[in-house]
Amino acid sequence: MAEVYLDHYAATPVLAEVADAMRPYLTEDFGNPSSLHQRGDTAREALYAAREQVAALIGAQPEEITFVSGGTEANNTAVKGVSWAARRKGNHLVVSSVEHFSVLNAARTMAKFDFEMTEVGVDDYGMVDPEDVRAAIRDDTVLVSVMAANGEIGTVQRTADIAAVAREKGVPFHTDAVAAAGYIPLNVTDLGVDAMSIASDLLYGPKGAGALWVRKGLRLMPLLDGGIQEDGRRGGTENMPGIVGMGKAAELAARDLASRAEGLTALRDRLIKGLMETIPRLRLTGHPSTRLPWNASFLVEFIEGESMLLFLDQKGISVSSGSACTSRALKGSHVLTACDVPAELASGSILFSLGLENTPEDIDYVLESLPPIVERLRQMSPLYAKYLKEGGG
Amino acid sequence: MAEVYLDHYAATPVLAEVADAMRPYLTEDFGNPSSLHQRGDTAREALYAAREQVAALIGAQPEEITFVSGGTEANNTAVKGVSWAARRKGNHLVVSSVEHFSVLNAARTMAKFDFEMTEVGVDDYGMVDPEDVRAAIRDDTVLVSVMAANGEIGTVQRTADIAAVAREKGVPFHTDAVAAAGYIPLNVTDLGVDAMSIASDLLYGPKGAGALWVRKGLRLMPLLDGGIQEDGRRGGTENMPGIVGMGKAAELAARDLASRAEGLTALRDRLIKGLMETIPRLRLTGHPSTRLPWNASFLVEFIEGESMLLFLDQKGISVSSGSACTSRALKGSHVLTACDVPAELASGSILFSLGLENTPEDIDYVLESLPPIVERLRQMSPLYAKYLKEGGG
Amino acid sequence: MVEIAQYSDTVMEHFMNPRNVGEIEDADGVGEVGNPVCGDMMTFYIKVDDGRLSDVKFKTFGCGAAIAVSSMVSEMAMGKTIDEALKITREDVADQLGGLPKQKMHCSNLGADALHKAIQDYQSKQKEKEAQHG
Amino acid sequence: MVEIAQYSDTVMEHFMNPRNVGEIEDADGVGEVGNPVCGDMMTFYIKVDDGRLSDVKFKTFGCGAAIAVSSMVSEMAMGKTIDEALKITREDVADQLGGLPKQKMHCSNLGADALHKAIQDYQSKQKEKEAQHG
Ligand SMILES: Cc1ncc(COP(=O)(O)O)c(C=O)c1O
Ligand SMILES: Cc1ncc(COP(=O)(O)O)c(C=O)c1O
Repeated sequence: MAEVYLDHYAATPVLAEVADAMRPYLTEDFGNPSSLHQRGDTAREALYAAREQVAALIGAQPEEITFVSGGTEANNTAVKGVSWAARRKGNHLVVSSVEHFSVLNAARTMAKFDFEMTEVGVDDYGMVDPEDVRAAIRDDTVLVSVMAANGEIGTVQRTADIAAVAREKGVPFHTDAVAAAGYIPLNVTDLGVDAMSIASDLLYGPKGAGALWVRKGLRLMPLLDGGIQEDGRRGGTENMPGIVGMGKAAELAARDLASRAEGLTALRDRLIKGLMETIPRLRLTGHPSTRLPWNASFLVEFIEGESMLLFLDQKGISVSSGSACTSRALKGSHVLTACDVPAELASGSILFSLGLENTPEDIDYVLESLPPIVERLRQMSPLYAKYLKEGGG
Repeated sequence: MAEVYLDHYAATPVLAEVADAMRPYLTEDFGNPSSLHQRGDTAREALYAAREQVAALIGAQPEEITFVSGGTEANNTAVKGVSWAARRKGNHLVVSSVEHFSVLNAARTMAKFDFEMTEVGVDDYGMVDPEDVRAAIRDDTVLVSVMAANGEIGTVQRTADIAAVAREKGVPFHTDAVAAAGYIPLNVTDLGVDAMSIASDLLYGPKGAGALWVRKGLRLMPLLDGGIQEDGRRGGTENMPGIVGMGKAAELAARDLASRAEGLTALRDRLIKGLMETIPRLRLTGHPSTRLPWNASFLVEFIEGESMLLFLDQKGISVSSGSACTSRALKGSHVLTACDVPAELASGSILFSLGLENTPEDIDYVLESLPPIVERLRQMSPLYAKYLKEGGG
Repeated sequence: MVEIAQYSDTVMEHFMNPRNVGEIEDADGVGEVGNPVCGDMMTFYIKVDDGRLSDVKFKTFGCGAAIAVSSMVSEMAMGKTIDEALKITREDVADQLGGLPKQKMHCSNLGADALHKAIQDYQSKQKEKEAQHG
Repeated sequence: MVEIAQYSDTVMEHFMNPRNVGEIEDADGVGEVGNPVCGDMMTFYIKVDDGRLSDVKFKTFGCGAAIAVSSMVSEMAMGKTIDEALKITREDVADQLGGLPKQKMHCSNLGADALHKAIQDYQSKQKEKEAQHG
């Protein structure tokens, strides 16, 4: 059976070069960077090299990188850490309504304490208007957090413009770049942001590693108290194999950014064009042009996402969906809701997240496989029957 | 040059079987356990298997295991998570004064909010008296946390007795078993504890993975908000290679517990006896008999720890020290202070942490190498000169 | 903790090859449950001959479990007497499918409900007829 | 962020082979700084001939940096005039050692301080003598 993996937003394979870089840090070079002997030296040097590699991807200083366990911890550290550290200054947060749950729920947790949060809405493409952020900022706002790009619908935000508004208002600005880093150019200085989250696993690095960049001077209360690793910003023995892998993955992502983006964009556009032409009543979600190179996300009317996924899986095609039935949350995607997608349409969401190993043949296989599946499910669907009776089609 | 690694408390090498188990989860089997396709199935099964392996090590139910990024996160989640969840019931914590900083500083962070903490002291061996815990518990106490064993001095606590006191008082009891798990039998039911932290890296598993066991029914506010991974107790894409590695390491630790403990104890006692016989004015720290199989920790009078470490490193021997000069904290070990060790003595701390690959020859090499180093440093030491002048020696 | 569910082989088989998909133009009873906003919607159609369900068809909008449940319910009901069909419970459906993941149990409810609703529709139509002819 | 420090080759060389370790029985000046509670203690002994340090010795309790600093200071001071020796600064010592990790800079302070204290001890003894003889 063909195997076409198009769920890179859920997981990427570790690149061979990355796995090779990690291997010694599991076995021979297993030292702890805090140790004072030679094994410690080796680990310490590797840790610093990884810090440089990650910093280079986003134009930051190595000293400003804190290694954490993933995108979720980076976001929680940013949102909660900055809030708690600033709680004598104010207690209001601004986030967008399309943030990943690791930002959104972190802010909601703060709201269970003495903080308030404002969720800034988006347009139908999932775009945040910087002026809405301006309007949401109050005198007691201590943090604005708006993601660089949304992984579910692909929309790339106007990060520099939003950062400029926050800066003008004197409020620190964090951006969740987990879905964006490695795919669009991100330079923390050019963007004018104060904190940025990135994760290893979207960069073809190992799961279990991430990084929070924080501009020097921005105060942070650590989420993980313990030893004085990471300059006191995060306790715990460093995940050396993971960090080394993330470093290597970041280095490769920086080196190949342009060519990766170009290749993925071509595949993405082939897929979008092909599906839009062959499947009636299909809608693209997210912004039509300002979108991540790897993201092709749709709503298929009259049918439900999980059933599409299962049929595609039988054809060897791996994708995901924001439908309630693919998550244990029993609620549809908050991102689609924020984009004003009606709930019955949101059920039919399907996300193709393209990756480095994908080929035009993979895309063509999807273009061949999906339309009959959609047709079959529509033939089963009472909604489609109604639509036809009401004169559609 | 000989290489004798005796710093397993800082880092262990990943066992070959563990590295082999992890490898596929970096590359071929890179799926995300939340995915609904076949790659997701593979990951989901591996995740569950690891949960069973870790649960088996401590006699727990797999459903009650939450995978986290390490011992530090497990401890922070326990201390902060239980406290925040119980904050309407009370706001007092009890911890021992020899806890790892990931418990102690987490409790101190809670004390910056509306919590109070009581530190229960220890005797000169670092032992907590259960009656002291009883005396510290108040009506508003929401958590007692006392470690199963201390890694720095090796003392194994009377965990079951302390747990019984907490249970009698109706207060949840957490134990940090990071230093103990895999070396002494730990069964959460027999011990009567409510929560337990363990880490992968002390089990010859990979760094970057740990687990918090929490008895069903004990409420916890997640530290990492995000997706509903780990049954809503910890967001973030699961660190699959790390978790699979930890699972395998736990399985091997459970299988070989008795033989490992026996082998390590023999080496430990050979080292302790040998050094006590050849180095005058040497003191064993921690309990002489109720101690971890892998721990041989000492105070060497009149000299400082770091300088011993450096000379030993030149001989190919890797160890660590709780001296201020080996940490960036510029403060000596709080554990030794709690054991009433005077500061000038604490400077001379040295910790041999033995591991599975150590041999009697390794021990003999240390017994041969350390005494001349001590002698040499003492000859340089003004404290030793004074001691001799005052009629010592 | 409940690991994210996997479907049994029977569920997958029914999902891939659902029995009795379709509509019955001159159905004796029709039952519709759920709505697209909740992510699941099922319509059941029945024909009744001599107090037995001589034909059962369905259309379903929903996840894999919803489709498999519909198929299984249609198969279980086919040929049964009204009374027997009314006795098909949610649990029966789940059992026949070799179990359903916990978070999908509501789908088995929907299936039995839709069938029962179609039967009730048939019964109330019968009553109307009897009233007219009686 | 400062990564945990590593010592320069010069520091390690002086640490492994410290120069001028010992005491001078009939020292002209003795200077002691630090104390064991802080983890570092140094005692410097000097002999002065014709206004020059004709011998310098030390004993040190402390970390690798403390020992290397003591050794380097003793070497730098040896043969210097009193005035020259008093001009040896903390920075000079660190520089001569090829730099010291940030958190170890206080050790270089101690070394220069101990030397200067020994010189001051010598000078105040000289004053006493002069007072007696003068
Ligand atoms: C935008 C965004 N932020 C944060 C995360 C969380 O990252 P992780 O699952 O690695 O913790 C994700 C995960 O997909 C994401 O897409
Ligand atoms: C007793 C104890 N608890 C917790 C920890 C923290 O574990 P980690 O460094 O894996 O986060 C350690 C680390 O050595 C420990 O010894």
